[in-house]
Amino acid sequence: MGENIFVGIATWLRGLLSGAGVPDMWNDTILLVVKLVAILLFILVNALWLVYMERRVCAFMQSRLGPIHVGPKGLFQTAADIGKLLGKEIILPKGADLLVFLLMPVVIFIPPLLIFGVLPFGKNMVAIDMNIGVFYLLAIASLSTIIFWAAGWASNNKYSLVGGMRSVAQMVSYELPLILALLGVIMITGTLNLNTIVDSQKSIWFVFTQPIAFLVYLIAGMAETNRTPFCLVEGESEIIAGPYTEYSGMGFAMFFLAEYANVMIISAMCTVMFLGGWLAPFGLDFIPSWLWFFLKMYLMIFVFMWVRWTYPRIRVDQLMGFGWKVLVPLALANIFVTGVGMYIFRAIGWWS
Amino acid sequence: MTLTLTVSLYHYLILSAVIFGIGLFGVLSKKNAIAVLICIELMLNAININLVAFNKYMTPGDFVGQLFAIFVITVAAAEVGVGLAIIIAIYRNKLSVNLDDFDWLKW
Amino acid sequence: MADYNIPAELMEALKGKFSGIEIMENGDVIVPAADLMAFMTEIKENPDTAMDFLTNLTASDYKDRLETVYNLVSITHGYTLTVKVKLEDKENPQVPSLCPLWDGASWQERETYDLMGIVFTGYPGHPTRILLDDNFKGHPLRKDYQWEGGREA
Amino acid sequence: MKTETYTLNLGPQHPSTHGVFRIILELDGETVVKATPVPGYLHRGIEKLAEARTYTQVIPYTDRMDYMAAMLMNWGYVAAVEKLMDIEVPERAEYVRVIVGELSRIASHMIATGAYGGDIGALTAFTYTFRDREYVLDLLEMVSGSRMTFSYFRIGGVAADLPEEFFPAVRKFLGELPAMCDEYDGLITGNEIFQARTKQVGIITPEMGINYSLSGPTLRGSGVNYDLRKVRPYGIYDRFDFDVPLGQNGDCFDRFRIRIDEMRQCKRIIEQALDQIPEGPIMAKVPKVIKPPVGDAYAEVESSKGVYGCYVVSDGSPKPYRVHFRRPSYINLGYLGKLCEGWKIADVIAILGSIDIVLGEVDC
Amino acid sequence: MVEFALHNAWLVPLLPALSFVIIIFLTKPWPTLSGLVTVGGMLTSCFFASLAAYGVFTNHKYAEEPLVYATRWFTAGELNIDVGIQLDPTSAMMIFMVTLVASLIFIYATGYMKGDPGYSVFFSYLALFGSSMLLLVLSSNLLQMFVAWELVGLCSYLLIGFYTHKISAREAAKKAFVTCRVADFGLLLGILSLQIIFGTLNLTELAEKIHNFDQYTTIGMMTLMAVLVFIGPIGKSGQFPLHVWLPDAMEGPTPVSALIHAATMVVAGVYLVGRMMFLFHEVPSAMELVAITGAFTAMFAAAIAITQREIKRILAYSTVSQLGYMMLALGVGSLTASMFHLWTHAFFKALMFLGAGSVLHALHDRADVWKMGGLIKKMPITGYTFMVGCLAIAGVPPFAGFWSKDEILLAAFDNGNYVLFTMAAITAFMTAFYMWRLFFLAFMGEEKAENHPHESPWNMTVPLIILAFFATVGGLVGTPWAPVWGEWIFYGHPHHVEPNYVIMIGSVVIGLAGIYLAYTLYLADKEKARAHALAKQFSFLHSLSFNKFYIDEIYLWFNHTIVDGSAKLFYLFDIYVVDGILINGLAAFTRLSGEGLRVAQTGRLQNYALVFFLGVLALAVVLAFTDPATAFGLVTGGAK
Amino acid sequence: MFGQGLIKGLQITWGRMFDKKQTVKYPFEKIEMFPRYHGRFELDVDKCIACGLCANACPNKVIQLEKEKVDKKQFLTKYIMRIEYCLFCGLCVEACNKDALKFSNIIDMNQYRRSWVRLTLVDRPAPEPTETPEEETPAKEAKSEAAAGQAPGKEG
Amino acid sequence: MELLDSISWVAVAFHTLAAVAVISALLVVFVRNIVHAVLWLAVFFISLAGVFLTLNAEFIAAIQVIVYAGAICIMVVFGIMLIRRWNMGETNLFNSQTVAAAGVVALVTMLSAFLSFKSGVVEPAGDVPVNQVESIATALLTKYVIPFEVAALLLLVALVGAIFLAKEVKADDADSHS
Repeated sequence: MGENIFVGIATWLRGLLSGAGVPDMWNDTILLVVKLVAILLFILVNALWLVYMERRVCAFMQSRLGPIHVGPKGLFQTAADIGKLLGKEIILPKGADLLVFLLMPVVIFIPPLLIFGVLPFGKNMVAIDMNIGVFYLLAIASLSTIIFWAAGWASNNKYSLVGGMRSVAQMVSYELPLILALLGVIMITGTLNLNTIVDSQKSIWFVFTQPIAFLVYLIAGMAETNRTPFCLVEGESEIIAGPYTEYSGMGFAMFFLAEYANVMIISAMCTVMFLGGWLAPFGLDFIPSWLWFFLKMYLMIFVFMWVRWTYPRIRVDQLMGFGWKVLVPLALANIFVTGVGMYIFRAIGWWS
Repeated sequence: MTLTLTVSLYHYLILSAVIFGIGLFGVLSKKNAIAVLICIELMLNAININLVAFNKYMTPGDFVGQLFAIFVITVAAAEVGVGLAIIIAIYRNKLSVNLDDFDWLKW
Repeated sequence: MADYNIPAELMEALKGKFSGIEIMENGDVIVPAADLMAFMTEIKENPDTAMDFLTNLTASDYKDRLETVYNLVSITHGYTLTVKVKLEDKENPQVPSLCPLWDGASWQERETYDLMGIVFTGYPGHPTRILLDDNFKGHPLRKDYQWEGGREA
Repeated sequence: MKTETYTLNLGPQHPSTHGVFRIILELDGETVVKATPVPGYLHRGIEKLAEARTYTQVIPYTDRMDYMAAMLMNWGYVAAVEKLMDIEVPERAEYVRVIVGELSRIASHMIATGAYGGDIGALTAFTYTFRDREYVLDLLEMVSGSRMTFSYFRIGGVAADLPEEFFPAVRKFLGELPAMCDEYDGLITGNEIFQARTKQVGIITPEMGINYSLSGPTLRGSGVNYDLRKVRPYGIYDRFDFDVPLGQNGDCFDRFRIRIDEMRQCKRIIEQALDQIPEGPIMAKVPKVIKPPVGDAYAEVESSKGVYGCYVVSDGSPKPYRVHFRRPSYINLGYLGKLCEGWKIADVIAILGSIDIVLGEVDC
Repeated sequence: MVEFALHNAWLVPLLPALSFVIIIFLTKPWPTLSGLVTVGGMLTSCFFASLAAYGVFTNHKYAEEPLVYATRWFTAGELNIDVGIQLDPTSAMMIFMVTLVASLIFIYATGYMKGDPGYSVFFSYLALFGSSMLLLVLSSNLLQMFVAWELVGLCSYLLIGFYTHKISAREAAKKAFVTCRVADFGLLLGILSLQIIFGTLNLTELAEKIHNFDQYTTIGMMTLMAVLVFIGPIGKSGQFPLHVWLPDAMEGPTPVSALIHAATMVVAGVYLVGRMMFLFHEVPSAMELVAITGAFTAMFAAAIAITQREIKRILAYSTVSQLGYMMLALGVGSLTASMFHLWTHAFFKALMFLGAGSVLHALHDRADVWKMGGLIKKMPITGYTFMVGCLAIAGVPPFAGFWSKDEILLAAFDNGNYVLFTMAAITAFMTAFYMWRLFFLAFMGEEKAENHPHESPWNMTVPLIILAFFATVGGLVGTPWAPVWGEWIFYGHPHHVEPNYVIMIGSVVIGLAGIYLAYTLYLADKEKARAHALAKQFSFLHSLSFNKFYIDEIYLWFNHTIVDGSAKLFYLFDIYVVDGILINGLAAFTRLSGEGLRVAQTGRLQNYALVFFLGVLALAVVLAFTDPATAFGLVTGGAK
Repeated sequence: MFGQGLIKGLQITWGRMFDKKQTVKYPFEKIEMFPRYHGRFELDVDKCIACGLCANACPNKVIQLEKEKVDKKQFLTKYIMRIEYCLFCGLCVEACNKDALKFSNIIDMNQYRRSWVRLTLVDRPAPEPTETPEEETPAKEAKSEAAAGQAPGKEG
Repeated sequence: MELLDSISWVAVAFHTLAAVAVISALLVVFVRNIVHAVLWLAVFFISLAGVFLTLNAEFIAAIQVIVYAGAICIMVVFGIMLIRRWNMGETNLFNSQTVAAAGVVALVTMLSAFLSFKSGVVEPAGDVPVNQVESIATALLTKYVIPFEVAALLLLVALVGAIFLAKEVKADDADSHS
């Protein structure tokens, strides 16, 4: 019933516009803009909610209650926090590179926004259906590295710079296993299109056929989003807040929200690549596909939080060693096994 | 007046030429070795534009241009890696990356 | 409470070796500043005593003298020993540093210098203030120290 | 890669220096070339303050040194004055002292455990230990009326007898303590990431430990069996049967693990004390105004951080002529600079946490 | 299933390779798991191999035209290189034999290497070794075969030098590697010239083309190529004079020795010559070279083996000798006999090596046979299985060795070359003698008090029993009365040899005579007085044999005197003539002229680039605004 | 070995998620303090004889009391505790012979200004002689206009 | 409206992106802070990826972003961080031959622009196939396998070379060299 709510809205809007005599080209453009704005709103609202969720999950795991005062069950706590942060002074450190310093909190939101454009949220629900979706996704995701670094560098603070350099080293190193882990899935599906990848999981999710890849992806994803046990970039017991040390007020909030946007992206990608995207398991079709997508995405986000509030932080040389000496070979082995498996299965004829 | 905003091969070629020129200017006139390295990247990118543009306008079917662009990108990556390593190695000895200081090519 | 003092015969032997030392009735030893280093080396290196652990190092300010106090422990034998050095010169008190023997003396000597103003000669580098600010004037644990200020009126 | 070193000022306001404490790090990349600890930001001059107070009035100030284990801080001072005056403490008071002292030690070790987890990045462990520490503090509050700064000991005994409801409560807590320790073990000690962070990091050899006058878990982590309660039992510790956990490698992991093991030993001691505690007075016969004879005394107790000693000089007046405290944290900290050299920034935090300092005690 | 195995024979080398990868990347920290992975991989491989062998041997068409699966590997210009597998009875037999023997050795190694710190690494090497050998066997073209050949060489290097803490092991590994590399150079030259002349390296295509080689090249060139190709096997199979590395290779762990000497590395050479029979067959002189080399090596090595004292060294020289036999068989044109001996030899030699390993294991690496004795009482399984091996190698019917050796003798006799035949017969006598000498000294006689032998664990004895079984009945597939073997493995066309009872009985007599001589010298005579007396009497011959005919010393002398001497000569020439006159003189001239040009040189890269681009600009202008022909003239003219 | 500890940790946190929560919703829910709790001070003026033992016992000179002599009895006119300096050690309560000074269970003593925490327990004029004073101002609210105390010379 | 209809989006996109690319390239050369230059370089790379998109070369565009913006910029940044010792504001200066270089460059640019312009309007020879990745992959692994392998080797060599060059020189070695 709710299956086509969003598709319906889009069709209605399109009809409305063409009824008003808008040419097709402009019609497409306006619709695209509407979709992107909707996605931006979606990210922001979700990030707000995720901050609250993180605090509650964390509190529950620590035998606490967490925020309870603002709104029912403390639901509006983050909104209140944002309100407070908006009212705060943005402190400009002495000797900082002001242009870069002020620009980076704004720019940090661009990659997540660009990525959500190609994610299939549900059946027929994707803003831009891109042929090389996975590749595009990875390309954009690699951009945020330099933003983190620039934020750290521009602060003119040694802690920020150390954090920035750490973020660069960490994100570049873990991009490799991330990509290699996805290669297994891409080999099986033979496509880079996210919709097709989801479609090809109709019979079985790739988490079952590619468990190693899933694991590698999960770990690398945690590292890419700078979350515990890989939160060296902002490891507060070592370098205070890493690149964000000097940011105050809304600048800090932007980074904070962007972190959650990144978590969403990694989880959403995980959903698409390994958990069958918007496909309903056990034939539970009466729940709309987009709801399934969000359910799985939140499940993944919960796993991220769960891990974060359980594990300690790894050290920087161990982080590098783990990435290069364990994850990359594991991902390569997975590719090899996948290839051999594909060949054997084809030879036996169990799979074509 | 009618605004004719079109694209054709020569647009790309001119863009490429301009970027190549900017890169070349940087290569010839920057003091900092890393800046020179960056400008070489500009030049390589200009070449990539040419390759991909020719690919589309000349031989869209068989991807020769795109393939070549991929190789250029590979070479660029290798070049930056080695180039930076050399610069760092020199920096260790000379404590400078100012190209004017590097006149050891003179015998 | 059990007694952990060094057996009397060992003390006698020490007394024989260092004529300048003075043994109190409760077992404490008073050593002249000149003999301190040799005495400490002896009781540390001698396997019979083996005073390998410098527990405590402090000083107190008496009317006529400053006095440094060293509390030593032998982890091997379980003995304890208190060594005191009397410094008559209150203006410029100097006592040999024990840093060459125990690295653990380093911070304690710095603290003593900082608060009591006793200079430890032979300390690697000059002992610097550790608890107080580098620009602080005076040594507050001296009895003659006066500080202006305090709780608000 | 040979790069320039640079200086990083860790503290005095830094989340994991456990207070206002500063380390000046000379770094080559992430590797520490030289570390210079700078204490003193919390110096209050307790030794000087004591000279203007009566002997009893000094007790509240000792609370403020190691506020994580204030009972033990009281004990050291009180023991020194008692030694000076040659006071025999009543049996029951001794047992009460042991019980509250060991409870205090448990509380302190819980903080150390949790805070160390927090240093390594496992914040949940921090809240778990704090949650469990609350039980201990409840018990101590029941006895003394305060949650942290108890001022419970008096020269010649303790301030008040144990209340009736204390006994079932402490037994209930001791019954739960092993499960708590197992939970810390499961969450922190057993965690592979934690082990990777702490094993073979910041190794203190037994020789260096003794040479630097380290004490407490910091020294016992290196395998040196130096626990005053066993070596020179003060009070009535010779009546209890307990083990001294020792480490083998002297690394951060051993120092950390010992604390959890010590909590289990504390349980044994308290249980025995509860079984043996006799009826009787809790204060010795002490004059109203305490005027010890002229002389000096040095007494040591084993606090949760190490050997805590107190040196008292009396001139016969009601006020102590000179008081000096040998604070274990301060002396343990003296080795930090050497210990950090060659490790990464993150290891500095791990090493500092494993020494378990309290800045109130360091700066006194 | 058989069909699947036939069409997917590439799985056979792949599975060990896979276990190699798994060990290296995953299971390295868990030794037991690594062992299991390797053994499991090889057993699975053995399963597929036996299925494939079964498939090949039940369908007679594969004997005529091999089953080839190949795909294009790469293309470079004219050069097309395939990669693929070729299954015919020869390779099917080989993969079956290799996987079987290797599985047994791997199982044995799980017991033998227990507790070694490098357990996982050792098994990964073993797996890679097995994989490369199988790849070599299955190769459908020479280049692929060469790659596998080199891989085998690399693995042997790694395995022989496995005990890196032992200097002798490192030296032995280096020796093996260098010696083989010398030989491989010849092989590579041969392969290259084959490619150049015939334009292909596929075995089937090559066979066809070589059959009509007159269209491509001359007989002289063919001879050269055959000799070049033969150099490779000389090195790899330890033929004289490049046999020196093989006895030293005993420094590796015993399973490695067994693997190298029984089933894999050393027979690779024989196998290669067998595979290239079409080449050698066209060149009679090359055939003779092969035969003579083989016969000489056989006798030479046997003569050395007589006097050696170390148990593994005796076995090593015996291997060299037996390989000589195989070469001899090939040289006289009998692929059947050669491969048959290869097959039986694999079993009994693996058996004996593993038995020797078991002995060493029990005696804690005390290797001198004179210091052993009476072991059979304490180690019955090892002892009796070893005896089976000795019976087989001595040529006592009905054990496996008898049939294959008999076939070789017969082939040599039929070929009409009686000198070779005599040499082979003498070798057979010596073989029986030295093997039984070893047996009597080590296993019979009095027990030595200082030894405390004990039977090895089950995972070491079970392979021994299985191998003993094969060493007993393995030869029955090729008896002269039921020549099943000859039906399948042959070159050209299968020929049925009539049983020649004279030779048969003669060889039995020779063998028994050798055994008897050993018995009288070493068992019946408790004091071994006669043996010592004999050694004293022929002390020159004894020391010659004991010191391995001073081959190693000759090599050393050659290196030190000839090579270094000539190098010194060249050095002097270089210093005085080349440097003095040519270089410095020219340099002086150049420097003088350079001084003049130096002014133009700023040393700044950007300056040069600027000038360079000016030149480019000028050229571009010229090229752009003139037509190409005149532009060319302008540019070249400008240069003048 | 590898991974076991990681999974164990996840199990523990997962289990804790559904456990009873340890914190309380503070302003709405409060926990009972123990009888000996060192809370806010209470002074039973009737019992107090203004002897000044408490002020003497205090290590930090927190207590300031003023008294007048009325009818040969000490009459307490002013009793101020400068809580901002108080160590809550309980020595004053212990010193009180008449059981007049006590701790209560009240924990809410926080104020917006440092000086506001000052506790004025008694502030009353001295009665006319021969008259028994009736009025009593226990002054539950802290006041800012307290009398300033005299600082002892060299303490901080 | 009509005016707007005559414009193709591709043209608009191209001209915008080209303008961004040229401006950012100029800034790369002319800003005085080398870190800013690198950041502008990233902008340049991304805008060039956009240009590639207008050429229907999605794959190249993605690679451009991954390799250039994601990796090369980072590498350069690392290089700068490793050797910074001076005032950052004065790190991207011109040398003495700037004027001469400007002359040569102007000539080179004008010449090539002129030659480009001579090519005139060229329509695409056909449609670029939709499924590019597969075709590129096939071509790379069949027809161009040797260049592909050589490129792999080149990367390896570069990797090894870079590590060797930038490796820390041992103290005693460094002394003997300097």
